[in-house]
Amino acid sequence: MTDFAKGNIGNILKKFQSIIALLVLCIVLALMSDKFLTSENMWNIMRQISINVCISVGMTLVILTRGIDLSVGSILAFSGAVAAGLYKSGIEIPSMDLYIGFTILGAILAGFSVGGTLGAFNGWVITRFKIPSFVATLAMLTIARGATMLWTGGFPITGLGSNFAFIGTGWFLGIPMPVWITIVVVIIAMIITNRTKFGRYIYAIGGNESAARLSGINISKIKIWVYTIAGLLAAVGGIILTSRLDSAQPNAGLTYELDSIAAVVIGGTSLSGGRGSIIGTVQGALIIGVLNSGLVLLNVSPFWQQIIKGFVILFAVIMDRINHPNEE
Amino acid sequence: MTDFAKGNIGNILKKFQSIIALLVLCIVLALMSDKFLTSENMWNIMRQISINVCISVGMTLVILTRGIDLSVGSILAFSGAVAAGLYKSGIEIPSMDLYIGFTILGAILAGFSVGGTLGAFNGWVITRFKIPSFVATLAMLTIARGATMLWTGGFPITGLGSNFAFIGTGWFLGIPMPVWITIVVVIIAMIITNRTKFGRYIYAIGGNESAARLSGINISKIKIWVYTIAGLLAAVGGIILTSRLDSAQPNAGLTYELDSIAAVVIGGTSLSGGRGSIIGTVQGALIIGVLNSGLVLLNVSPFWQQIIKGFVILFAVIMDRINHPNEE
Amino acid sequence: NGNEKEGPKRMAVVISTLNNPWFVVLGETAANRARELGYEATIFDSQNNTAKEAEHFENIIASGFDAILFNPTDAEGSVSNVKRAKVAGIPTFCIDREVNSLNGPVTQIISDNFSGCVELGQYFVRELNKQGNYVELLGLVGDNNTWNRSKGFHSVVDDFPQLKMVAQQSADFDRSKALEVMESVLQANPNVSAVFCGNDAMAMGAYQALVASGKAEEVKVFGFDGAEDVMDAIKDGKITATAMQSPKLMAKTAAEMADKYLQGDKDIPRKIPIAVEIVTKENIDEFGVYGNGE
Amino acid sequence: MESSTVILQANGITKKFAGVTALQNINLDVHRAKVNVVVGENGAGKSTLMKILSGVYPDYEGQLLLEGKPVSFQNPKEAMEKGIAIIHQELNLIPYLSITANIFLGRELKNSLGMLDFKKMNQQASDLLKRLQCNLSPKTRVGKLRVGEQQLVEIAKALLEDAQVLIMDEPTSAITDTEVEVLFRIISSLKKEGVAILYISHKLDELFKIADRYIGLRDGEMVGTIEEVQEVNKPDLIRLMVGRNIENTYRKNSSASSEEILKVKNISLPKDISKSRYLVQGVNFVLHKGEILGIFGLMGAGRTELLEALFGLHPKIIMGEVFMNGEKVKIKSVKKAIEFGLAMVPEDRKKDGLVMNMDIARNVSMACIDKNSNYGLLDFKKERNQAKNYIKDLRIKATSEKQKSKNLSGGNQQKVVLSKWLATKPKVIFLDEPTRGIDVNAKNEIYHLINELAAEGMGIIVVSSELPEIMAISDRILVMSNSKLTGEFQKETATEDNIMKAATA
Ligand SMILES: Nc1ncnc2c1ncn2[C@@H]1O[C@H](COP(=O)(O)OP(=O)(O)OP(=O)(O)O)[C@@H](O)[C@H]1O
Ligand SMILES: Nc1ncnc2c1ncn2[C@@H]1O[C@H](COP(=O)(O)OP(=O)(O)OP(=O)(O)O)[C@@H](O)[C@H]1O
Ligand SMILES: [Mg+2]
Ligand SMILES: [Mg+2]
Repeated sequence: MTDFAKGNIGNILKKFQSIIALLVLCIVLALMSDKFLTSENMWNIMRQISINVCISVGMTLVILTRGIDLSVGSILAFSGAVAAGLYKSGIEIPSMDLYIGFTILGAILAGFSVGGTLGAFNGWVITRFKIPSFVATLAMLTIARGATMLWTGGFPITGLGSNFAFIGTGWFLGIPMPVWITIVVVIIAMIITNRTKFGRYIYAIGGNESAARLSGINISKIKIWVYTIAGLLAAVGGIILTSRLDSAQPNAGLTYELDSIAAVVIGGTSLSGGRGSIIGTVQGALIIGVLNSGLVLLNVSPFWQQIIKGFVILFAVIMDRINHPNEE
Repeated sequence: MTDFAKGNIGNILKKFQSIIALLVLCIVLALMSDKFLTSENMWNIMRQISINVCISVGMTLVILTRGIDLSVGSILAFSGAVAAGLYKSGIEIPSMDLYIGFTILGAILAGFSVGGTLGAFNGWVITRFKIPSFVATLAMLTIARGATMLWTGGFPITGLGSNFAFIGTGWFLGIPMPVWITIVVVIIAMIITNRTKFGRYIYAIGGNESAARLSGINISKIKIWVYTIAGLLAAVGGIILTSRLDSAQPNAGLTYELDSIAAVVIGGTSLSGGRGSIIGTVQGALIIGVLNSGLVLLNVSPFWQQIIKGFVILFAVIMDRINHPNEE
Repeated sequence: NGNEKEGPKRMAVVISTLNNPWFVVLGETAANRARELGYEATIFDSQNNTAKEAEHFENIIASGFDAILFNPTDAEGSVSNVKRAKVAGIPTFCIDREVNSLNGPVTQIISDNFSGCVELGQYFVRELNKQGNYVELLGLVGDNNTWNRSKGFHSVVDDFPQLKMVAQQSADFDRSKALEVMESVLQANPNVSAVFCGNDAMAMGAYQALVASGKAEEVKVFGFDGAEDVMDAIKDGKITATAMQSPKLMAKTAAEMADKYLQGDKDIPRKIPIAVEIVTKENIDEFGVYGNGE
Repeated sequence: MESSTVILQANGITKKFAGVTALQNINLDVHRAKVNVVVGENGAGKSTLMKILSGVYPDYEGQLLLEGKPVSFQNPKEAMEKGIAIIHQELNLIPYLSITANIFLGRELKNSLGMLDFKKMNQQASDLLKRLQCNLSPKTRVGKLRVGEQQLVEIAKALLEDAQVLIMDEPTSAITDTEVEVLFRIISSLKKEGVAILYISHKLDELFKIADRYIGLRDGEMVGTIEEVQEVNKPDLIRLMVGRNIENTYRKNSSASSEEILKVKNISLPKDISKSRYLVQGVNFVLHKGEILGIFGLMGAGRTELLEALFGLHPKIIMGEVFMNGEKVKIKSVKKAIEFGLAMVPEDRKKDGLVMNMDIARNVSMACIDKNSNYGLLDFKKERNQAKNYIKDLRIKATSEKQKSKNLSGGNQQKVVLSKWLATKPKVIFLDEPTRGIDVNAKNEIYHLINELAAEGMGIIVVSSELPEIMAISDRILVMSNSKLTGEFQKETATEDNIMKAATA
């Protein structure tokens, strides 16, 4: 009886731990700065985390399968640059004086397919040669960055015009576009993870791969799809970023993989796979976003910001541990 | 019989795979550039990899216990900055008009103790709260970097004088000092891993932690030591770097953790713990170093260099996989 | 030394980072000019990392280049590299940034960040006529250029008590970081009248944040570099001013000096300062992107 | 007419692993509506053969015929679709998923929207559990279950789809006798439906209850089948497996002295900080020099926890006093326990016993590494000789002391674990389920060993869920039931039913 009750409290804590952390953080900030709780600031934070959330959703799937994807930042940069480049200057093949122009949609789809392809390549290497995702995606991190530099020649691709800018800066029904995109991504991801075979298999592979294999699950297929989705969502982030900045920066997305992993882990997803949730990741990203903008609002010195962020990550993960004591 | 023979060839391949890769690489480069096989260039490569080797030795121990240490780069920067700062300006406490000056040795020891302490903190957090090393050291990556910025105020600490410079630039018995230091580190590490109880326990923990625990091994103690050593060796790297540049750079060691992990993995150490060797790591570092200087000698564009490096990492790990097919 | 070897002579172009278009221009102009003058040219990316730079120097010395066109990462940290090259008999020609060694490099073609920002600061003060709240966006806090610029700026602006700096944040020389930081800063400080940015990428980011919050009109943005999109923005009166360092001019000069030196003409001034010019809507037409010297 | 009785046929199956030949030209018939029992020593190749029949190993020499038609499965799913289901020797469950999710893994039911149909699946799952007379909620996370309960879930998995061939590789190694009874009832009902059962177990007594025919494997080769099961008795089976008679070395005369070597006073182990529930509660007992003390109990009685607690694995929460040779000792860690002369062969050798990637020699010296080092440096020669000796003494089947532990069969792995602990020269040794999943021959060797050790004056505690075993080898028997001691019997006074009474008290 008491046990049952205790169990309940435990569960509540587990379910809402990151929300609680989030609330605490918000209250503290609201007390320290009257500018924090303005609707405008809230929208800013939302808009700012939208990219991280998109990436982190993909990262969550990868980590649920007990993998990791270090290449998201570079893939983001490359697919953003490709989309921008194609939209601005199309493809020219002087030799056969051929010119292919791209509409916004065409350019965006091209960007997506770049992201998806690189992600699929990650998945293929990892499953085909059974090498650790850490290494495969580490290699891709370098490769995709180099590719971006080649494609852009090291120069930002700018001047994409207002239509393209709408994706990143426009509003629709009183909500910023990036937030809309993110909401859609999150909802789809939640349905996939909780309600479909595919999602179920992701958890199964992360929980016990050999058992999953013995149940006839095609591990490689699932994993390749997961990394493809991760690449795809990195591309989505890349498009949003490019459009927000009205410019594709060659060094866009540097170290985004770390922010993203931080969001996933703070959200209570276990790096040893099989345990975690999309909604948790969203909360994790929110915590980071709120922290970032809060530290700036309070005009904390850039030096201290890093230190504080580090300790917040530690604190969040230790809380998770305390609520899941005997899980790996 | 054939089986036996096959087994043998397999073993030979396994033992020497990275050496073979290394030789192939060297031969190719020697054929493509007459400047490659000069003794001067060889010493350059040695000197250049020395820092990565120091760090990677520590990283190897960590990875053997199934962990990872992302904070080495930041710890390197911080301990280097502390040593440089103390050596140059000592500690002043105006309030009680006290001034403590530091000899070179004193400053260096201070740097070591900083590195060791941060490493120990990593180990403590990881074992005490049972949180993934990835997250704990990710937090430390940010924290130590922030601390470096605070300590240096964002400015390089320079003008340390020729005595200090000797560590990084001097020669002794026809061999550069950094190479001497690295050789010592590597030899000690090899003895520890192959011939001591401590080393055996490291492999045991990586191989099967709960079995190790039931054998009376104090997991936490060993792990804390391992991370302490990793921090210490990062500090060694920091001192060498500072002395080579005659300047402690606030952003020294950025992304060194990735180079180091690459070296370890290319050297055939398994990220899932329990399998690997110091000597392998040295070879891994050599491969990377040779590649770096080779690409320059062949006058490859910086953008292409990244792409090529990425593929080399992939290739090396795939080779390792092919030689250890059924190991995790 | 490699002077007797057959084939064309080779120049190494060592650039502090290629992560920023301004330096890409610097590097590529230098390399191209060298090629026009009949040399082989290779670009090295130090990735803002003095250690990497040291490695490049060692490799350059080992593979026997004939001259180094050098954009240092750090005034102090790079000295040892220059000296090593000199010992190996390879002349170094510094571009854009100084190294603290008079006899190390053959010459230093420099546009001083500090003095550049002093001028910019003076213009800044005039534009704001000596009063108002302003925000400063710093570059990478580990990069000493960040601080040279910041110090130069403050050395002027801090003499005017009515000019209040309400926020000083870092945006890592990065456009998107600047956008996000500026968005948040504007929340805390709705009434600012100017933003001083450590480079043009950040200026563009800050400007976009202002546009998003409808403050683009009343807030003046100041950049540093003279990058393409900022030049256009100044034309359209979106951004108030930037400091033009003429990387192309510096790069060309360096390559030509090196050529001259290798031809045997050794009389070259130790320092060739290239003026940093303030680019505003008024004088914009006198400048090409990244300065003149086409 | 053949095809009518023979449903599955294996012709000339040969399977090699790196180095080892696990199976050599096996010809096997599986009969409809019968329990086809496969017997063989550890490492005989039983599991390997089953894995081939069920599509786990797609690469092998030879041919499989299902109802006369040649088949070859690329993965377990294909076998399942052809109606061949398997319960594996090792548990294969996803700890973080619910019982339902595990049962339906790979065979999920979808609703009209293509989404998972939780309602329907939970319904079917709970029906299955009922059929197994197991009253767990199908929504429970599998990680929360005990070994025994997890094995029930494995069985439920295999029963989900009505297979025509059902392979059971040691399904009863961890479940209680009552659960075994239920399983057998299900098996016989399946038989009536014409299902062919392939059954593997090292518990010979239960084989007599259900076997319809015996198939003998030895060192990867067929050594014949027995069709008439009525007159088969234990020696026959053993001959079939081992190729010779082995006399049961059951405990004849006790070597127990009166000298107390270990004494525990009122040991308790709370389940969590709030001492509301206990895993072990108020346990008192003494162990004499040279005595074999059996601890019997049903699964989940708390025996493992008791041993773990004594062995210093829960130093923070353990309560009570421990005396060794009369003096009070505080066992703060496993290290201390070993120094005091305790040793423990754990229940789960794969998880807690061995570092599978390490060779035998290293595993053996793991707990006594100081003995094998001088001046702080390891002495490999010493280490290898030590291992060689144990391989000889315990008749470990291995190519050499350098063989990796993961390539040994269950029984031989268990012997390596034993060696590891004997190498620490303990005064008292705890054996938790020492013969779980071990063949008669190895069993007897281990019994024999236990006797010798006792004779040498070692104090021995054996935890086992097999009543006959306990009764056969112990001088004295303690019985635990939900975390308390509920009975103590001298060898003479112990009978099956008074022990069972205590165990279910
Ligand atoms: N993955 C593997 N790699 C190498 N050898 C293996 C592998 N799996 C099994 N073997 C070897 O094949 C032989 C048969 O193993 P198997 O598990 O089939 O025996 P078993 O009859 O099931 O034993 P037990 O009764 O202990 O389960 C053993 O000698 C074992 O060492
Ligand atoms: N993973 C677990 N989670 C929660 N409780 C557990 C777990 N494993 C065991 N228990 C509880 O601990 C007690 C002892 O379980 P355990 O299986 O160790 O007993 P046991 O007597 O050793 O049984 P056996 O050794 O035969 O498996 C039981 O009350 C059981 O409910
Ligand atoms: Mg078996
Ligand atoms: Mg037990």
